[in-house]
Amino acid sequence: MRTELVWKVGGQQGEGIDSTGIVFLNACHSLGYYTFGYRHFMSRIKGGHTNYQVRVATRPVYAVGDQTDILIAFDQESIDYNFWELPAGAFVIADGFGAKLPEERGVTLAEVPLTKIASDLGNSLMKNMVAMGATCELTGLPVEPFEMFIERQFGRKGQEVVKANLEALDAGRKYVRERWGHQAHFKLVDSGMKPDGRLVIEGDYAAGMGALTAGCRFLAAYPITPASMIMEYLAVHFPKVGGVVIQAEDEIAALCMAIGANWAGARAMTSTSGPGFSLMQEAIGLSGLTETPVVIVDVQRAGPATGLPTKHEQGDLNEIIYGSHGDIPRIVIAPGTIEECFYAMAEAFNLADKHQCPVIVAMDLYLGMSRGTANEFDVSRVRVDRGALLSGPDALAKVRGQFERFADTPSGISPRVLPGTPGFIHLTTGDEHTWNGRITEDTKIRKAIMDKRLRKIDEVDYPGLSVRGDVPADLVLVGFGATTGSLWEAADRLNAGGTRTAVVQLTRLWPFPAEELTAALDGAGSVLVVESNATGQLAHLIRSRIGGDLLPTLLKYDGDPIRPGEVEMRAKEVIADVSGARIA
Amino acid sequence: MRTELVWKVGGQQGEGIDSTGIVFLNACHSLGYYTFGYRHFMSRIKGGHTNYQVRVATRPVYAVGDQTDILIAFDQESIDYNFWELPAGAFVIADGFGAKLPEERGVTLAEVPLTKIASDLGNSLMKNMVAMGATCELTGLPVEPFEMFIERQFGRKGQEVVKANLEALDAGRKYVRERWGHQAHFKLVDSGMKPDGRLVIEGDYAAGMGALTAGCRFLAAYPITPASMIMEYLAVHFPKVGGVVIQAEDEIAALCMAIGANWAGARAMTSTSGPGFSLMQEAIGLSGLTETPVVIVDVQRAGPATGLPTKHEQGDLNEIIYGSHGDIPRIVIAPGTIEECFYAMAEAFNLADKHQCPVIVAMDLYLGMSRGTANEFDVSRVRVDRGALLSGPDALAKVRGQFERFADTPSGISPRVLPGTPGFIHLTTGDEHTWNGRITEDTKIRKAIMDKRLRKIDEVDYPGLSVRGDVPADLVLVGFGATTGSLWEAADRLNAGGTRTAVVQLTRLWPFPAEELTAALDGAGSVLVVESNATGQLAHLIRSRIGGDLLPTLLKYDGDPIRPGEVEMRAKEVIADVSGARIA
Amino acid sequence: MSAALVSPKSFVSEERPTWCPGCGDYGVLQALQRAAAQLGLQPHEIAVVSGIGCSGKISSYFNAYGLHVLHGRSLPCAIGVKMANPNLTVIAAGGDGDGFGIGGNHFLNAIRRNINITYIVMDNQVYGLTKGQTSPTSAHGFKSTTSPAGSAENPMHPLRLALANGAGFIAQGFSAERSQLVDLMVRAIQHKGFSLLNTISPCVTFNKVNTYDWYRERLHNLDEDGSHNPADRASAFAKVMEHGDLVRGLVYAEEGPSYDEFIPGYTGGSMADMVKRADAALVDKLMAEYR
Amino acid sequence: MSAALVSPKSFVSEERPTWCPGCGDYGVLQALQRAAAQLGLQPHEIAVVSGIGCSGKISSYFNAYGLHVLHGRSLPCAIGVKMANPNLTVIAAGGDGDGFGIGGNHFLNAIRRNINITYIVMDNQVYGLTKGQTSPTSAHGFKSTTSPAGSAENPMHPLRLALANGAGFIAQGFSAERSQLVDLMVRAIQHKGFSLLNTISPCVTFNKVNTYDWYRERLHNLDEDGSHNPADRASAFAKVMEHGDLVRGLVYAEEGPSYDEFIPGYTGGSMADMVKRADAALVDKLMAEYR
Ligand SMILES: Cc1ncc(C[n+]2csc(CCOP(=O)(O)OP(=O)(O)O)c2C)c(N)n1
Ligand SMILES: Cc1ncc(C[n+]2csc(CCOP(=O)(O)OP(=O)(O)O)c2C)c(N)n1
Ligand code: SF4
Ligand code: SF4
Ligand SMILES: [Mg+2]
Ligand SMILES: [Mg+2]
Repeated sequence: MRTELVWKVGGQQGEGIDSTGIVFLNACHSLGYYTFGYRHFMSRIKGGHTNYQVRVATRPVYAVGDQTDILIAFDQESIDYNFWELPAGAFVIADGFGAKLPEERGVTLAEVPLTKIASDLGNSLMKNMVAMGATCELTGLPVEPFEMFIERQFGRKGQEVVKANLEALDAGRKYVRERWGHQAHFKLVDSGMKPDGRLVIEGDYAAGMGALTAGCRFLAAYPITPASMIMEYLAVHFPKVGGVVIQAEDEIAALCMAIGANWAGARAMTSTSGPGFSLMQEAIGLSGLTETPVVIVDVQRAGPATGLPTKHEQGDLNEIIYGSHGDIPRIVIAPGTIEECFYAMAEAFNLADKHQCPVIVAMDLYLGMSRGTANEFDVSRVRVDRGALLSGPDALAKVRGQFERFADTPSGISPRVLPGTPGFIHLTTGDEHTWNGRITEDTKIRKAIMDKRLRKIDEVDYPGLSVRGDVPADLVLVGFGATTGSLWEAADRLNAGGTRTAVVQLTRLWPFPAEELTAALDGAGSVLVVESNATGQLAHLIRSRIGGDLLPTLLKYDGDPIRPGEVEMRAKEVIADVSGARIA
Repeated sequence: MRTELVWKVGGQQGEGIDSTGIVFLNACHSLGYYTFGYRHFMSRIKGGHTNYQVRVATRPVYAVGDQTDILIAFDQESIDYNFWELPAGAFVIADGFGAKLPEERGVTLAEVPLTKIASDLGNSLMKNMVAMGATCELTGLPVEPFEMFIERQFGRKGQEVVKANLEALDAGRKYVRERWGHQAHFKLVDSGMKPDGRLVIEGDYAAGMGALTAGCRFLAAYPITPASMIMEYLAVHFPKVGGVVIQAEDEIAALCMAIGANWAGARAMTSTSGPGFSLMQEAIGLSGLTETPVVIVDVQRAGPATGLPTKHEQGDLNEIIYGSHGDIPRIVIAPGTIEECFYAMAEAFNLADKHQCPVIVAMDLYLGMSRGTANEFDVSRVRVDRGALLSGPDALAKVRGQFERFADTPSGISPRVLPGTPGFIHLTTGDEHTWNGRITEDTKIRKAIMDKRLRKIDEVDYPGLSVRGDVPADLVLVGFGATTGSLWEAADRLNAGGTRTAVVQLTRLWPFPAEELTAALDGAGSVLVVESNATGQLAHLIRSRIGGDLLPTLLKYDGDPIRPGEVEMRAKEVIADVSGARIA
Repeated sequence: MSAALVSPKSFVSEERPTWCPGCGDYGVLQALQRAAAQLGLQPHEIAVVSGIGCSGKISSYFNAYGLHVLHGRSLPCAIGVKMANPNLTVIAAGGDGDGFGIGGNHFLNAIRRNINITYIVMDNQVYGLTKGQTSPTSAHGFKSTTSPAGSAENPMHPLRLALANGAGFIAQGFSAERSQLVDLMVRAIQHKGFSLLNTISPCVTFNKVNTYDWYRERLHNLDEDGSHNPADRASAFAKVMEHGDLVRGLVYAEEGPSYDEFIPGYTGGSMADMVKRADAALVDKLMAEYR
Repeated sequence: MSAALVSPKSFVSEERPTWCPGCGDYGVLQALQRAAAQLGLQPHEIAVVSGIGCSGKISSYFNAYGLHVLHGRSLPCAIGVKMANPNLTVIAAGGDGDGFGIGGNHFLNAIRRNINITYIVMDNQVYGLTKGQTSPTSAHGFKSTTSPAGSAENPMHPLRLALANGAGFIAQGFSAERSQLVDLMVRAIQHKGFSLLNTISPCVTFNKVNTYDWYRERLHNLDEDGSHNPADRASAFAKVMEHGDLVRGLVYAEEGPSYDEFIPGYTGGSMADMVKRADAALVDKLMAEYR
């Protein structure tokens, strides 16, 4: 009996492959298992291979599986494309007859006429239900959750449809049972848990929910994969709370609208991916210079240019840290799990309000579009702190007559009064300006106010690192974003193999937590920086801030997320002092 | 008798202050002196203080003077604004009567009714000529060049105008001679040279001339200070060679046009400053991914956002190196003198053609708008190398039928055939693509072609550093761009004071010349990085590439260029191990 | 605070304009000050969101909450301001380069969006602040530093574009025709939805062709043209064409529903007041979808 | 090389389209292949410069030199291509989002510039490649993932905008009316100067409102409308308005001088041939100004 299973469904785009994956994932969730689902898709609408991998386990999982145990293949391409990740003992359920395995490797080919069975029952679309039935049979999972799904989904279409689907489910089970019996090695132990207190949700949706919870009421954005889901989420849910989504004409407008809305007192944001983020560079500087809070989510995808629009990467890091001309204060935070997306997003608004500067939430496709188990979000952990925003008669009375919007203060943070308030009229300008906001070219003021602005982020109350495991360690794995899950898992395996391994997740990338990182790496036997880009952007950022040699890296930039096994393998090389990854 | 003089004219914008400065500078040039002129102006059209400082010397000068010997002040503001840089012994020629010096410090106030004298002679505008006459008297400079200027400038307006101006010149001399006699301490030694073989020109114009000389025939740009002069130069001169300037609707369009023109086979470029450069980030990635050459000049000004639009800074460095999402090959070069602008620009096109990637020429306001002496440009030093561009029947015949536009090669550089060529049809796409340019999402090809692209800049035939002085040295000054001139001069003084000082000018900022720099710094007693920005962008770039501690810095970001004396002072602190500059 | 009585002076800021003497922008500023007073607005009730250019400095000189943004971006910023606090009277302002050059697309989309803001363009057919380059409204053949042989491009037609893209209020004023300009401003601000007021505002320093006199001789006053029907879009288009855009007065006006009327749940109140942690019950409901 | 005989097939690339079965873009591609053949062009004489979207993939499927750029940027890239090599027939192509959304300003300015390129927009009133969001030409009230309660914006009017900003050739085709579309393409390419061919190209996957049938019932054929005068801009504007943009055929055509005629010294030859070091004598003359 297993405590973990990796299941995948593959076929042509437009055939409902992801919804099939999600049905399976949801069912496992409802049975109390932990889940993680990753969607592989292409930048086209219909046709072309797509697949959805679901990991199911009795302990939390935060990464794609290294291998797939059961593959439901609706076409030969799905077999060919995914065969490399099928270990000996894996099971391929191929639709119809005539499929071929590329090589003999102890993988079972189970030909099941999924479509035909469905068609015979009245509707070829029910092939997904046949596949579910087959899956239940192989894994020993109960059929109830699937039956409930059928009731919920098709109930309004009439009992006939429900019945047909139930039959399809059953037919799949029967077909497999008769031919391959109970495949005991796929049998999952009972989770022993209820799904209570847990959700299954995508990172983008969690981020959207976090924003809404934190009082954000305005999003302006331009559609782009893999960030559109945030926009789409808020477009549905903002009306419940008086919020507005504007689909801007481009990303420049989107960010400018968000800046305008923040200036007027809203909590406002934009969300985008690389190409749009590049377009936002000038306006990021506007937020920085005018000390207008704004929250920008960059759900990174594989660049450069249009690149691989539906593939994962963490290649915007350089631009996130260093983009925009001139020097501005900025804060960059990076959630690593779906659950963290919710809290990071909520806290981003506090940071923006407190430090009056752009806050960039660095996400990535792997994090934003993956659906997985998260603990229910604890609203009480979300605080709303608007920082030095003066409002209400008492607070205003104190400063009336002597208010300077950009007043010099020890912290660099200047109290803010919102437009519309009687008696506090001031100018906010993207030209350099005086303490009260008037355009100036005075060299002394320029230097002093630049220092003031940069000083604002000397102290940022957001954790720089999250360290898992004890340091000093034999090996420290360093990463950020969705890669974190793979690091944790690799660390577990390495620890199990006797290498004391700790994981340092950089939760705040700017201001860079140099001291904390130096401390965490102090005394480490080896260090490995893991990131999804080609030039070691994180490794170089680290070097620029803590010095020393460039740390060994694992760089992956082929569009696929980094898997735990790859980390483990590279870590072993590093420990053995074999370096080899390309560093530019 | 002096070998050097610093002269400045100040007044209200719109009064012809810069042209007065340029007349003086040109005259000194024609007398065989070396010159350097710096223009201080504000972001408005009429009114507000402006000044033009001219250094005149018998040896080459590449920086503004620390102090001003003679100030021609057309108003009290010019005295007040510039008084701090007047040493004891300096001379202020103030227009009219009633001017005041802010404090007693051995500065002579010479009240000369410049405007009145000019008006009495028929036209108050001739006050500038009166000032020139006064200057001649103080410095012992011959009046001939000014007389020649008058003939040339006003000849076509008739002899009456010429005569009046000559009288104004003479009246200025006389007025000063009668009251202050020959002020021997301003007397310049005869230069002993003719201006032969030398020019006086602004860096922007030199860059424009370099582009034209190298075969560039297309510039698309959007007006912006301090880059507009490049555009304006080529708008005037391109018609002579069949070139075209397009004023684009914005900087995104400008760069895209230049990319399109390069793709079609032209040498094409764009020029901009910070705000426009930020807008170009996405399209820079397009050039990088599609391997389409393009040359981008960023004449940096003080940011962030609109910032100080008419002031100097080197604050775009981070974005120049790290901007655009995803990983691309790029080359960044940085001329440090006006002369270098010409050659760097010309070579930029070779680099772009050879490496088929964006080449960014990092300039700055101080370099682009300063007018100074340069050796005549040597056309024979300009080569045109189009790299792996296949043309002509023989070259094409060799590859016909097996041509792959993005073929994998050891150098990473793939031969290029231009659109319009029969038989070589191919696609160039900003999506990831195969060796022959077809859109792909194949993970193996993606990795391989990304490696190929990045490999293209493993070897770049452009000097990484220019080292002046012997290393190892007691002190190494490190900088780039226009700052170089101040470093050289500070080094001369430090050397004269017994500190063996070398200057490392980074002429190529990317790919970063890590090995050369490490070698140049090896054994140095102290190192000082000098740059015009607030966060030490260069110092951190260096650290990210060569490790070690963050090097001591001199950071200036008040809009004024870094002067030699400031470098000298900070260098002495560093040698004495006093550090203090703010580093974020 | 009880509302103070306002006069045009209430809208004069502490800062003295740095425009060249004679610049058309003075007239626009003064007209706006008079219009604001006429509308009985208090300075704090107004937000002026301006772009970069000589014209963009208007937010420095008009006494109200001012947001001086990036070149070309006044409209999206203004839209953000208005949506976040609809109680503010929001004026976006800038130059012809700012609005129809780099900012052209925002202009088209602000029209489509029909949010209740007023857009005042100070059109001098030249780039002033950058020292006299050709602008999108410069005439074909206009000579400047960037087009020494004359502009090879045809000019942009802002009024026609606004008509084409469905703007509900379109007018053109002339800086030197102050009382008409004030009147147009008042009406533009009163108009519910997006209003465009293109204002001929001569640049006396860099545009030696399109001078006050040049305009005076040519501008056709629509407000006195009995044959002009500002309620008919197609005929307004023909009229503007007929006069080669050289018109002043109301071009077109028709009030339609504005953007926010189609936003479900939009409260019409300030979003600053909505910044609080969402109710646990609501979040619970949101989470239910993912349980 | 002697010119080979061309047929529509000459323009079929090795790559099979990945558009959804039934997508309007197939028809546009085929029409372009036929038009190119009809014009007797060789594949290597054409450059197709396309933006990002389903439509933007046309440069992959049309056998010619292809440049597939960024979202919204086909026009400026195409302008660069054409200016650098005027011997190429340059077709810019993309979607309604690409061209009128993010790229709207380039559209306005390409019109003004009147460079001899043809712009083919595949207008499906939706964002296809990003899975069905509202586009700038989506109707008011159009429901999509980004406007679940219906779009609050009014649609963009590309034909009217082109008329307003002075375009010399404006037409609208329909993917399903192949022979008219071919004819319009031929004329658009032949037109000297900038030509806009907006093409109704239904998205069968994400736009369930504006379907083939929907258009078939509504599109008014201008080519058969005796009362339509494609030489009169103002009346063409009225005509397009009258039919709510739902027209097909030639909207307006009038040849005027094109951009390059105003560029002093422009040779009309390929700039690739001009890449050589400038004559020392010339540079000497340039330097003379600074001696
Ligand atoms: C992105 C960007 N590009 C260019 C500039 C430079 N710039 C400042 S103002 C201006 C044009 C001003 O013209 P217009 O908008 O007509 O205003 P005017 O000065 O004529 O009132 C330009 C090009 C800039 N600030 N930002
Ligand atoms: C700067 C940028 N923003 C957003 C995107 C994402 N994107 C790709 S295609 C597209 C819209 C496609 O719509 P349209 O232009 O109408 O073409 P269609 O797919 O409908 O043919 C968008 C928003 C992008 N690639 N680049
Ligand atoms: S340059 Fe022109 S637009 Fe600018 S302030 Fe002067 S007159 Fe006005
Ligand atoms: S999604 Fe729509 S536009 Fe895209 S290929 Fe499919 S039918 Fe065509
Ligand atoms: Mg203007
Ligand atoms: Mg579309």
